[in-house]
Amino acid sequence: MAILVDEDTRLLVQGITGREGSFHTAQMRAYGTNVVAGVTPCKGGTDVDGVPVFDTVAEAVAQTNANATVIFVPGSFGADPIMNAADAGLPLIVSITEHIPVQDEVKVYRFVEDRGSRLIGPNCPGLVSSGRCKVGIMPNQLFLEGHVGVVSRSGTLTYEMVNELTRRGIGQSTTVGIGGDPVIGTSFTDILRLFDDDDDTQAVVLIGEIGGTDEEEAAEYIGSRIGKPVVAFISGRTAPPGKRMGHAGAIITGGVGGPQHKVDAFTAVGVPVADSIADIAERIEVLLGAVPTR
Amino acid sequence: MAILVDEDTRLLVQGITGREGSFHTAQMRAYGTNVVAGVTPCKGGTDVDGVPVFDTVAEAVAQTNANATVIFVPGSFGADPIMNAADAGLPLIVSITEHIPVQDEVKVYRFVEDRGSRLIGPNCPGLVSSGRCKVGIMPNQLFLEGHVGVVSRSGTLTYEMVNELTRRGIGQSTTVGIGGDPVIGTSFTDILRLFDDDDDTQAVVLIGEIGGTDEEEAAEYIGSRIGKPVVAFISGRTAPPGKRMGHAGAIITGGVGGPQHKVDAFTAVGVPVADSIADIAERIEVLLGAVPTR
Amino acid sequence: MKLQEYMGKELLRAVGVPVPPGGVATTPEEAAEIARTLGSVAVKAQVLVGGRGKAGGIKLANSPEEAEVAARQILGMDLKGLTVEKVLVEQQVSIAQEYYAGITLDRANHSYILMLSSMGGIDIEDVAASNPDAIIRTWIDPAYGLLPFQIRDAMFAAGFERSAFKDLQNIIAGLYQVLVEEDGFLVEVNPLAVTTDGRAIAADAKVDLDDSALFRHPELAALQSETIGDPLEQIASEKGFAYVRLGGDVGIIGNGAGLVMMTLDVVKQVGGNPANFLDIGGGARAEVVRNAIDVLLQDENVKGIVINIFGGITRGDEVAKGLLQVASERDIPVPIAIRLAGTREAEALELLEGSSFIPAADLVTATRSVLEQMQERSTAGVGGQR
Amino acid sequence: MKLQEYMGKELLRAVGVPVPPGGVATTPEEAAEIARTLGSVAVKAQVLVGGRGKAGGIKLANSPEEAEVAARQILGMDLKGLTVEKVLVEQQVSIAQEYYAGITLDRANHSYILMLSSMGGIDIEDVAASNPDAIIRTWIDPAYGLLPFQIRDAMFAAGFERSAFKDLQNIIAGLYQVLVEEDGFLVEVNPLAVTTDGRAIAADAKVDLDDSALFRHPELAALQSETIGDPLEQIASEKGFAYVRLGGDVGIIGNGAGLVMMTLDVVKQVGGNPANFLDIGGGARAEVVRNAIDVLLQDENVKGIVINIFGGITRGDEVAKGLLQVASERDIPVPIAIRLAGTREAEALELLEGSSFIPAADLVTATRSVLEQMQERSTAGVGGQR
Repeated sequence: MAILVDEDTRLLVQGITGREGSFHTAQMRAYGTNVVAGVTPCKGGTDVDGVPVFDTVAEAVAQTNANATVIFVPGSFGADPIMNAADAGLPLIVSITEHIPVQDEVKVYRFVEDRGSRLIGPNCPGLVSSGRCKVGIMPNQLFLEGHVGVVSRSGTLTYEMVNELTRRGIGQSTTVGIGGDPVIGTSFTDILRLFDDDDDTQAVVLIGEIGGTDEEEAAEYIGSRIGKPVVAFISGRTAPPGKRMGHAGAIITGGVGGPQHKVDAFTAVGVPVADSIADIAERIEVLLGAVPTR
Repeated sequence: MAILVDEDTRLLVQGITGREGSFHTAQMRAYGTNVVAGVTPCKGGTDVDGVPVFDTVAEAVAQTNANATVIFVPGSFGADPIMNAADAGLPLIVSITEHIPVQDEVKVYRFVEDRGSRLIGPNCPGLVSSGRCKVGIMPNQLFLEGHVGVVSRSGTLTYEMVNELTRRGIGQSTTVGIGGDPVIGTSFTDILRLFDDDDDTQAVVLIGEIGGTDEEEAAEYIGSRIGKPVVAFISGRTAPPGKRMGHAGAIITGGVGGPQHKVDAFTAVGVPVADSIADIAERIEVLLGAVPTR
Repeated sequence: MKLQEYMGKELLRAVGVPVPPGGVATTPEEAAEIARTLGSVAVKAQVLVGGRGKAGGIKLANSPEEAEVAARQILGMDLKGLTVEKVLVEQQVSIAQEYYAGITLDRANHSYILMLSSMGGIDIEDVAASNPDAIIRTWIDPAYGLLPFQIRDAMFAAGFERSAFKDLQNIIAGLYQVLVEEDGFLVEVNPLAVTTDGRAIAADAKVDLDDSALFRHPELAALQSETIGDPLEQIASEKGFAYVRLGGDVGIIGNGAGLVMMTLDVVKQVGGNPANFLDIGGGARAEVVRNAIDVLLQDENVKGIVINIFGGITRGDEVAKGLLQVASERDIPVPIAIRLAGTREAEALELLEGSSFIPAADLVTATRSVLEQMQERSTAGVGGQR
Repeated sequence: MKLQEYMGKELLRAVGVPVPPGGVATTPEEAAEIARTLGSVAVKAQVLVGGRGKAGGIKLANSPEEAEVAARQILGMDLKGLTVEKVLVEQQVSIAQEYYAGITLDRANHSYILMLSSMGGIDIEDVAASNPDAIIRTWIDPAYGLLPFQIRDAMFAAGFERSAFKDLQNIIAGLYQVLVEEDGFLVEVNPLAVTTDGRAIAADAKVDLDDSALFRHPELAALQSETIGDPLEQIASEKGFAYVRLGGDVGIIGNGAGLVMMTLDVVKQVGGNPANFLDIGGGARAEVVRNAIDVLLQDENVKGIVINIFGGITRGDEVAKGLLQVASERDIPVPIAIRLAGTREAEALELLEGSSFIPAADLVTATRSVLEQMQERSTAGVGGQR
C-alpha cells in the first residue's frame, strides 16, 4: 500500500518548464511516476518530453485528472502556486520551494486547511513510495522496496538514512521529507498516523532536528496509541541556542526546541533515540526481528 | 414559539454605556427582554440600572451565560464588536450600527460565517418576538402577539407595517429588520426558512426594496418549497437607476436591483406584491381567513 | 463618492498602474500649455455623467492650438445638466486591444468580484446583457484577497493578449490595491488598453468610493465637494442628509430610507412628480427638520412639499416644532402637507393646529392636498416668482 | 536578520509608536551633540547581544559632557566578542510601569502569537519559566490579522494600566503593523513602559526580520551588513552560505542543513570542537566548494576541516574538483578530511587520489584523522603562524 503516493498517483508538475522542474520531471518519470501534466503560465499548449503543459492548474486538472502536484517555483513566488493547487482541489500538494517568506507560509497553511488539501513542505525533498512512485527531488537510486516508513525534517540526512537502510537490505515503504521550515503543512504526527494505518509499514524511522516542538508532539502522539515501533534521531544536538542552523526552523529559542527536551520526550514514551544513522539502522534491524544477510 | 429571540434570550448589550446603548437597554427591559450584561471596555465593574458592565465580551459571556448580543457601537468601530461577539461564541448577534465600511462588512460576514454565529444586520432596527422579547430599537408600543412573521430591509417602513397590522388586530409572531446595507449577515431567505419551521407563524410579510438580488433569491426559495403564504412589498419602485437612495444597498445598477424584476420574481412564484402598506395588511387579513373586528 | 476620471487615474498612478500622461485644466490656455509637451492629445470633460463622448465632451487635438480650441468648446458646456468646469488633457493612446477590468461588490456572494472581458471599450452592462459569457467573473475571498493565480486564470479565460500578460496582471493587481487601500466600492478600467507597441495602459478610470469609509481617507474626503456636481446635493450633504435630486416639483421629506422611497412611490402613484429623496434619519430634532425644509426650498423646481414621518425614535412633537420654527423665521412660498404617525402623534397635531401646514391622516391624502394647492396656486400665479 | 535597537525603533516610530527621542552616534562628540537637546539621556551600545546593561553597555548621563564621557567608555568596547561601533543616545524615560509586548511565530499553531505580560523589563523567558500564567497569549488568525478586541482582551487579562489603555493598544497594533509590513519574525518591546506622567512608550525594541522576505524590503536588506556583527558571517552571507560561527577549531562543511548539524554532533562526540556550521546547499558546483574552503580558512581559529557530503543532487566529482582547484591555487595550511558518499562517489575518490585531502569511509574516521593531524601539527608547531 505505502502512504500518500503510489501507482495511482497522477502527478502534475507546477513550474515544469524551469531548470529544476524539467530535470526532476525526467527523474521522476525515470522512477516510474505517472506525470500527467505540467503548468507554466503562458506556455500552455507546449510539452516537456511529451508531458502536456497547461497555462493554469484548473485546466490541467480538468484535462488530465491529476490528483497530486509537485511545485518547483522560486521562493518569492512560491506561496501562490500552493494556494492555486489547493483552490483547484488537488488533494496532495508537495512544495519543494525553499525561502518562502514565513508570513506567506502562515497564510498558505490556513488557506490549504480551509480548502481541505494536504500540503507536504514547503522546503522539502518530497516523498517516495519505494518502487511505486517518487514525487520530489530525492535521488532515485537510493530506495528499496520494503516495510520501514521514514519521515524526516531534513533532506540529505534522509538520503543518508535511506542509503544506510538499503545498504543493509532493509527496504522502505514510504519515505517522506516534511521540510525544514518553521511552518510546514504536514507534521511528524500526521505522517505517523498514516504509517500506523498502512499495512505495508512495520516500523518507522523519525529524523528530527532542533527547533520547534514538532518532535515533542510526535512523542505525545506515539505515547497515546498502540502503534508501530519507532526509532528516532535528533540532529543539531550540540547546536548553541539562538543560532539559526540553515533550516529556518532549526533554532533553539528560550529553551524551546532544545535537543534534550526532545530526546526526553521520546525516551519517556519508549522510543529509542539513536546516536547515529548507523545506530538507527541497527535498531531497525533488531526491531524487524531479522538481520538480513549482506 | 416565534423565531430567534424569546423568553430564553439572555441578552448582552455591547456599548451599553453610550447614549443609544443605555437608552435602548432601558426600552428593551421595559418590553420584558432579559438583559443580563453589558460591555464597555474600561467600564467593567460598573452597572447600568443594575445591569452589570464588563470590560470584555468573553468575560460577560462567562459570567452571565448570555446567548445573544445587540451592538450599539458607532460605524467606524462597528466591525470589531461583531467579530468579538462571534469569537466569543455568541450564537446570535444583532448589529444596529450604521455606516460600517463595506470592506469591513465583507470581512465580518466571512468571519462570522467561519465562527458559526448568526448576524442580523448591520444597520438594522433589530427584531421583536411580540410579547416575549425585543432586541434592538423598534418602538415598544407597536407590537401585538399573533401569527404573522414580518421581515424587512427597512426600519421605519417596518414600523408602519407593524402599526398597520396591530391597528387591525393582526398580531405578529416575530418581526425582523434585516438591515439596509449591501452586505448583511442574514437574508430574507434565511428568515423565511425560520418562519417556515415556526409553529407560531401562519403567514409572512416581506418588505423589500430596490437594490441587490435578495428579493429574487427569496422568491426562488419560496417557489422551491411548500411553505407558508407570503405577501411582498417593494419600496423605491419609482427610483431612478444609478442613484443611491439613503440605504447603501438601495441602488439600481445596470438593471440589477430594479423593482420590476423583483415584482416579476415574486409574481412568478405566486407571491402577491402589494401596492401599499394598507394593501399588505388587507391581503394578510384575507390570507388568515378572518377579518378581525375593530 | 464617485471620483472624476482624473482623480481615479491619480489613485491608479499612485500604485504604479500606467495611465496616459496628462494634466487637468480649467482654462483653454492651461489646456494648451499641458498639450505642449504631449503631442497629440484627448481633451476630456471631467463630469460625472455617462456617455461623455457621444455628447461632445471628448475631443481629439493634434497641437496645443487645437487643444486650446477643444478646451474652449468643452469648458462651460452643459452635459446632462452639469456644467463642465475642468478638462483632462492627456496624450492619445494608440490602442491595439480594448479590454474591460472592474472590481466591485457582489452583494449576493458577500464579497468583491473581479470582472474581466476582452470586449472592452463598450458599456459592460451591454456586454452583460448581450454576451454574458464574455465576462469572466472571479470572486475574492476577503480572508486572502485577490490572489495572483486568480488574476492569471481570469486573464487566460478572458483571452487576454499573452505578450502583455505581465503588465496586464500588474494593472489588475493595482486595481485591487486601490479598492482595498482607498475603500473602493467600484474600481473599473474601460478600456484597459494594449497599445500598438505592446504596452498595457489604463485608458479610462472609474472609481466609486465607499462613503462610509471616508473617515479613513481624509485626503479623499476633502475632494468631496468637487465630486458632487449638484450644488444642492452638496448643501444637503453638508447638513448630513441623504439627499438625491430627482427633478420633479413635489419636495419629499421623510424619516428612514425605506419610508422615503415608499413616499416617492406613493406621490408618483397619486400623480405627483417627486423633486427629491430626503431622509432626515432617525431621532431628528426640530433643528434638523428646519434644515430639511430649508434645503428643499432652495430647489427652484419645488412647488409643494410632502412630509411623511413615522415616529419611532423620532418624536412627532419635535418634528412639529421644527416646522413651526421655519414658519416663524421665513415666508413659506409653497404648500406643505404632513402625514405624521407614531410617537407623540397627538401632541404634534395639537402643536400644528392653526398653522399653515396641512395635517393629513394618511400619505395619499397628504399628497393630494399638496397637489391640489399646487394646481390652484399655479393657476392663480401664486409662487410663480420663486 | 536581527536589527539593532535603533533600527527597530525607527520602524516603530514610522508607524506611530512613541519611542524616546534620540539619535545614533559613532563618536563621543556626536553623542554630546545629540544629548544637548535631550536633557538627561541613556547612552546605549548598539550590538546584537543580550545583557548589554549588565556588561556595562548602557550608561546614564545628565549632561552633554557626561554623555560624551559615557560614549567614550562604550564605543570600542568589546561586548561578548563584538566591538561597539555605535551608541544610541536617547532621552531618559521616567517609568512607572514596565510591561512586556511581543509578537512572534508560534510554530506549533502555524500562526503568529501576541504575548503580553505585566512583568516587563526582565527576560521574558525567565517569566515564562517562573510564572507562565503571567504571560497572556493570543493567537492571530492570518486570515483576519490581530483584531482590536483581541488586543483589548489581552491587555485586560494582563492587567495593563487602564489610564494608558488607548495608547498601549495603539502601540501593540503598531507592533503588529511592523510585523506584517516588514515581514518580522519577532517584534518585541521590553519594557513597554508607562511613564510617571501616564504616557505609554516603547522603551526598547527588538526586531528580527524574516531573511526569506528581505527581497520585499530592499531598504532593509541594504542594512544587512550593519546587522551582522561578525565579519566572517558577513562574508559567508555574501557568498550565499548558511554559516554560523561556533568558536571551535574544526571547520565543518556539508551539504544540507540536517546533515551539517549531524556532522557537528559527530565531531563533538568524537572529541572535536566545531568552528562553524556551513551548508553549501544542494547541487553545489566546484566553485562553491572552493568558496566554502576560502571562508573557513579566513577563520584564524580553524586548525582542521571536516567535509561531509552526501551526493544526491550534489555530485561528488564536482566537490572533488572544487577541492583540487583550491589546492592548485593556494597553500592549504590545515588538514582536510572528506567523507563523500552518494552520486559519483567513485569518480570523486579517484580524482582525489594522490591529493593532500584525506578521504574517509565514514564521518567518524574522517573526524579522527583530522583531529590526529591537528594534534601532530600543534605539537610540531606546524601551522602556528596562521
